[in-house]
Amino acid sequence: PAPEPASSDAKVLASPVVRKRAKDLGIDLSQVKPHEDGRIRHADLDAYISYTGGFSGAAPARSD
Amino acid sequence: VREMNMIEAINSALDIMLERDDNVTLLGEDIGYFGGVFRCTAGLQEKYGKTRVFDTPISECGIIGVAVGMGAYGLRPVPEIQFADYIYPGLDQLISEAARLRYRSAAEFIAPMTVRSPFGGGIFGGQTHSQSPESIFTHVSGLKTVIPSTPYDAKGLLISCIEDNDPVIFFEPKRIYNGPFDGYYDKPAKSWKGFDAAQVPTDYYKIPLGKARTVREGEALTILAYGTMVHVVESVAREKGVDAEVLDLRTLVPLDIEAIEASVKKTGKCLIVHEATRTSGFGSELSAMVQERCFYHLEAPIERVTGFDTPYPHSLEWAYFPGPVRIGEAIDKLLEA
Amino acid sequence: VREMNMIEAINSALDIMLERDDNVTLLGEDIGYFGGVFRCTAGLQEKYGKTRVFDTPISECGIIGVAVGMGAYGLRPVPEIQFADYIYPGLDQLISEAARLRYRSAAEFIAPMTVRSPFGGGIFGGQTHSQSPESIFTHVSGLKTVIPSTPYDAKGLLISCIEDNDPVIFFEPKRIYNGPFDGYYDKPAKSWKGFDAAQVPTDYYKIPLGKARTVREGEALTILAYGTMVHVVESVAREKGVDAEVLDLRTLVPLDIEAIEASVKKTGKCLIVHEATRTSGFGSELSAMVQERCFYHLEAPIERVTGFDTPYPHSLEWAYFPGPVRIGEAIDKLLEA
Amino acid sequence: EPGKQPRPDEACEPKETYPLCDDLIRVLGDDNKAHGPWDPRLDAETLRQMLREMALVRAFDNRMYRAQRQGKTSFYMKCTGEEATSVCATHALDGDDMIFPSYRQQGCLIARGYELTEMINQIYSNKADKLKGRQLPIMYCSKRLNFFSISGNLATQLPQATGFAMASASKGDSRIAATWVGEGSTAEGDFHSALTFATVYNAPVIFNVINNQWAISSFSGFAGAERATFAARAIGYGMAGLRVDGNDPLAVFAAERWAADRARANAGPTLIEHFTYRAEGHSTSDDPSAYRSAEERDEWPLGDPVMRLARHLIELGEWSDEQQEEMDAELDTKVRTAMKEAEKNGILGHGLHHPFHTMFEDVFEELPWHLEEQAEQAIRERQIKFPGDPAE
Amino acid sequence: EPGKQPRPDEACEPKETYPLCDDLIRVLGDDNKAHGPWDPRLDAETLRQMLREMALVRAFDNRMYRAQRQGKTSFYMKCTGEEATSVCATHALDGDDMIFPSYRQQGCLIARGYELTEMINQIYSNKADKLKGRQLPIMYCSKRLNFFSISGNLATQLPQATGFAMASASKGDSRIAATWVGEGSTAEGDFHSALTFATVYNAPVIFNVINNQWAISSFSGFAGAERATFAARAIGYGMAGLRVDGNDPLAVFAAERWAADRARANAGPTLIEHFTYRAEGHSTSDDPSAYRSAEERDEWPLGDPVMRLARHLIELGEWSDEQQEEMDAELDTKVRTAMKEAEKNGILGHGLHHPFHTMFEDVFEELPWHLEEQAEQAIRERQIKFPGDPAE
Ligand SMILES: Cc1ncc(C[n+]2csc(CCOP(=O)(O)OP(=O)(O)O)c2C)c(N)n1
Ligand SMILES: Cc1ncc(C[n+]2csc(CCOP(=O)(O)OP(=O)(O)O)c2C)c(N)n1
Ligand SMILES: [Mg+2]
Ligand SMILES: [Mg+2]
Ligand SMILES: [Mg+2]
Repeated sequence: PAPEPASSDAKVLASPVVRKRAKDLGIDLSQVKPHEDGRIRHADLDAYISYTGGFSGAAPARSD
Repeated sequence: VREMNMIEAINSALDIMLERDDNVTLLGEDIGYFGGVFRCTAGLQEKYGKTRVFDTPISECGIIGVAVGMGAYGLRPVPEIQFADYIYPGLDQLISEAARLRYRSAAEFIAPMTVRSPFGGGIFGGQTHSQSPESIFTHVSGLKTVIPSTPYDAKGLLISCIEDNDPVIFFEPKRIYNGPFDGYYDKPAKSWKGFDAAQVPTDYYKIPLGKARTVREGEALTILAYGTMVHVVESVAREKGVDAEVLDLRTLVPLDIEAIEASVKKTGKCLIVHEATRTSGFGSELSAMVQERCFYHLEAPIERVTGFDTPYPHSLEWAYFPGPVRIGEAIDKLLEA
Repeated sequence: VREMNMIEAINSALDIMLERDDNVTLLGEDIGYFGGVFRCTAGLQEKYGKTRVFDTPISECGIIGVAVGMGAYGLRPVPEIQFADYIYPGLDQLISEAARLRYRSAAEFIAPMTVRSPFGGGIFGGQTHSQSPESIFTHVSGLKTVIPSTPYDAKGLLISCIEDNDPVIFFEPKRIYNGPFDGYYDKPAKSWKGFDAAQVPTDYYKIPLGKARTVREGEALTILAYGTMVHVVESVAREKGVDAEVLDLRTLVPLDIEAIEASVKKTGKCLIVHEATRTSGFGSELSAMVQERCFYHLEAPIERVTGFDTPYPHSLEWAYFPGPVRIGEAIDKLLEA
Repeated sequence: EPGKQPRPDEACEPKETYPLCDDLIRVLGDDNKAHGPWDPRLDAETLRQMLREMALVRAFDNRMYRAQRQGKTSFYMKCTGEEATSVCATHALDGDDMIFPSYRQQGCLIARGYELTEMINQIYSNKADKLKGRQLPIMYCSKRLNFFSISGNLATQLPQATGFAMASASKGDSRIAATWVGEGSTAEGDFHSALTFATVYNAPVIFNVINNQWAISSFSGFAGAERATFAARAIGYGMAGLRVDGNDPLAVFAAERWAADRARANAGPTLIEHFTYRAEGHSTSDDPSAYRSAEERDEWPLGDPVMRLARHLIELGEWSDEQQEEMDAELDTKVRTAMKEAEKNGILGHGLHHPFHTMFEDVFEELPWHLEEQAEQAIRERQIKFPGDPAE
Repeated sequence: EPGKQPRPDEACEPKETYPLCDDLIRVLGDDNKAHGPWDPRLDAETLRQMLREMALVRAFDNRMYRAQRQGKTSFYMKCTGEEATSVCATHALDGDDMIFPSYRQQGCLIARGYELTEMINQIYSNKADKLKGRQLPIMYCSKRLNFFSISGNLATQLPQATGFAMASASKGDSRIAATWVGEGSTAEGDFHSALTFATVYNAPVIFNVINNQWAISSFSGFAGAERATFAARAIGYGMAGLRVDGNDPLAVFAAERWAADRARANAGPTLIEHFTYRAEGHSTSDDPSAYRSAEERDEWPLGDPVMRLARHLIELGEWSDEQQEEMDAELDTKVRTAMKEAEKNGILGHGLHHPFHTMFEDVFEELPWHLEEQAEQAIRERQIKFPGDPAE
């Protein structure tokens, strides 16, 4: 079943690989704005990274 | 309400069903005059007579086979297999016949039997008195698999099984017949005395099949268990002071997927515990389902804590048993992830 | 090298092993004079005589039981169970005896038998000629489970099984005895003619147990399959033009976890396909293991495509069979995730 | 020799039957007359009825065999030469006695008046098949006619019949159970369990062992026939045993009736070996020329039971060759009519099957969530594969 | 009556043995003398040897029973009263004949000279237990002594013995197989499979059915004893059958030797019912007073086999009460010495078990990766639980 949209206090939805990447990058996923279905994808992480001007060089953008 | 251990609770369920329904019939090795090697049927032959409660030849194939025929007549047989380890000679009758009968006859004939059998280790029973073969049965379409963890549940679930019109295998965790077990084999054994779950109504009541029980609520992780392991898991969680949500599955098929899904989505972490051999144990199905349904909520790999992929060794049974150390390690791993 | 279908390849493996090792002995219902209902043992009794290749009474318990005793004497028996659906009466001898003998005797006695049995559906065999019970066997410690998908593999794996000193269950996917099957039951059946995997050396060779075969390499997702489903999966992947890596597991226990782990870590996505009933099918173990070992590489939920949790229905068998549509859907889902 | 076998009382000690386990109960002689104490003294009407049913089974088998060859179904099994062992045995039972058949007892159903169209619907697995296409052809089931669901797994019906009989006895009911099993299948452990339980509880059950001398390609010796008869198995359990010429309709009737009376009188179970011959291949998947000589069939040991009964009736002046011919033609028409009727409901693999959702029903009494999910999947797949076709 | 049973030739037709299936072969009379054609005419030395071994079994059982009560192990099973059925039967076999025992055949091992310390190590599951603590106490195994691994699953040894015998015959070897099974366990399907295979292939195997009249709490009637003897099961298969007084050491020896000679001469399998009595409870987990009267044991049907043989030797002038007493004392000391020896290697649950890694060995010939992983887990757990203790 498709993941339902996250409500405000809901847990972060993300695939393990996204979680891993965020962790490696030291990013707190709850700060990342999810995709409209509530799930955080690589693209959302990329957006967050470029927004924060962080580690975009170290972590090349990926597509899902 | 009366304080009962699990044996008494099972006896009470059987007694009530024999009383309420003339078609309920008990059969098995040593269950009649003697009342069963674990005394679950004590006194019932005396009360209901030899056609309702009877000893059988030592043939598990015969026991389950005649139960199919009795069901075809209209009885509601409750065969006992003395130990789960000895169910294999009866598997063809259970799998190819009892479980398939409704389907292949388009419901003209049914096999409304409840096969009771003590299972699990921790009693120095050696490899042929300790097995936990439940996952084999969960793979058989047409069979239900039920496992209680307390006297209260044992009675209510067993009554539901007997009234159910499908064949059910009801595995009784023999390690906790006489008292709950926290996994410390080196501490004195506890009896059911004083436990809430040993307060059992003397009358008829049912616990629906397919509904899990929330043993304790928590936020940090979800632990799925059944039978003896419910108690071990609970005590480890208590001891470690972990905010674990513990679900006692009670029925493996059909599974209470809703309860599982809700809990794992809440906690984001899941530990599955069973005593059976790891490979293709029921934990693998649970893990697969949780992963399929809660994937994006998972914050750490689902962990399985199980018995090892060896026969249950007599003298090293506590090395085999998935006890507090093994469970504790897995909890730590999940919390640290 | 000669072009062989899977029946001929199996026959060749048996022939070679009968020739090389006087202790190799074949037994089973109708396997002797007649050569087996699928002809896998055709001509072998004539060649090796009635003590090496013989017909048995219709008793699967007896067949496996005497094979245990023959093993204790020093023979290397290769019992055939006519259909996997009929193995249940022999399960006690297989599970409680053959699989446990080495362990319980501390290796004084062994059961070096290879139980051959055709399994799987898609031949309008109805519910008792179509089952895929492999996951039951994978749960039994002490048993190996092997399933070939081509004539070449069938011969090489079967020789390894016969030489192996542990009991092995060798399931032969009967749907592909005569030719590979792409899942389109409504297209004309193919024979093995012209397929590389049907080029079988006439001499002795072995394929090691516990090693998977990479059917095709790919980057987009990993598909795990065995037996008939390898071909269906391969053809769906080809048809859809998907860059899938397909692994043919060949041995379920012991599993080639390295190959699986490497592939899933590479692709980040995993689909598991088998024909057996879903709940507690071997797919659940695969899913659990992949999840445990590749968790942080997973980009999407591991998908299982399986048979349904019903008996195999005679007239609706193609609705039951996990064919191209079901597999295609799952692939799409994984790619879109 | 026909007529020479003693007939002990139905309530006798099992021991008195033991000589009969090594003998062969026969009634019809070469003179086409009935002989001896086992002559059931049936009236001509009953005899003609049995003859008709046996002939109907024969006609049905022939047509259905051809239907399979024509691709109308996947599988068929004839009982040619063994018709008496089911038809005449069923006549000796009461209508509400429960039958636990093996797969070669179409004669039991026909003797109980089952509709041919119902049988053919099942064989075609079509949309009118009351088993919803789930079972292999010929794996019938009729609760109404007290005919238990046929299993593909050999010999499992024996303990089941025993259990039914035990249940009936425990309820003080007069219904008995009768079960059929091939001689090859007696090697299964279920046979032993059944006989053990039946003796221990003195269950009112009849075990019919159909010794047609072949189990697929294996001669009956592989089930132990070279050392003892199958009837003799009874001796080991202290059970009554009879061995009967299975191609002698009167002897079959008489033996079965003896056992039924015995069971109903609470005098215990009986094992009956019906010595007969499988005149055809094992099934449509089998070619017997690979393992037995053509002459064997031609000699047709024991003679054709249909013809033996016909000749007996003729000898009695109650039948004629012309009537026989007429009947055969009539029965063949009857079968063909039923086939046409059934074909309206479809043949195997031609679309007229049960809706997909039925595949998920009756696994359990109620559909659990996981089967509901799977049913949706199956229906969706169908719509993907056949977008136009209304799946259900 | 002792001495009155005819003794057919070992190579006779099975039929000639059938009267013996309903009789009871006895040699020792109330006069303590040997009578009739079944008298094996053993020399005094052999008789004393058998006496000694039976007494040793008795002494061993008594001590081990107490050891269990003292918490030195989890479980024990005595064979009191049944000593002759294992000891004397084993004497009738060749040393390289293969024994497929059930769990009450400690007498076979003792008759083959198995070291008591080895037995006790197994019972204590200690670090010297050659089965590495894996098996329940008394589930011995000795390939050296041609004693197959004991299974907890009843009756499985019967087809296995048949298979061994078939293999031996197919190799032209003179070794035969002998197997033991309780009368209650004969109800399992394996019994039937074994007898069927044995007749079909004429396997050189002896089936010893130990009818000690009880199966845990169930009287032998629940295995069918009220309708036929267990020896009579042989008749159903056309196999030779003998029924012997299992408490008569000479009769047991004679019957077993007859069957062994028969098997070795390729004249086929034999089923021997040893009629005896389980004088004690089923096991240390059992209290027989819950299901049978105390008097029954006191009457000890058939008499104590040890005393019967002792009295016979005394009658022959080859033994005396004093010698008997001396021997008993000596054997008890022997057992106690062995116990002390074994206790050095540990008792159950007191640390002196096998290293944890052994738990993962012998599941397969080679340790696969998943068991290696699990072994590491087990050893790590041990170190966590007992940080000081060297795990291995
Ligand atoms: C448990 C089991 N084992 C094997 C088979 C395969 N099989 C089907 S029919 C048959 C032969 C049975 O022979 P017999 O019992 O003599 O019956 P007949 O066909 O002669 O009527 C066999 C081996 C099966 N259906 N079930
Ligand atoms: C297949 C199987 N079913 C049940 C049991 C449980 N069980 C152990 S011993 C026993 C009684 C056996 O009685 P019998 O065969 O007469 O042997 P005895 O104990 O008298 O020597 C039973 C039922 C078992 N071990 N295996
Ligand atoms: Mg091998
Ligand atoms: Mg036959
Ligand atoms: Mg006994």
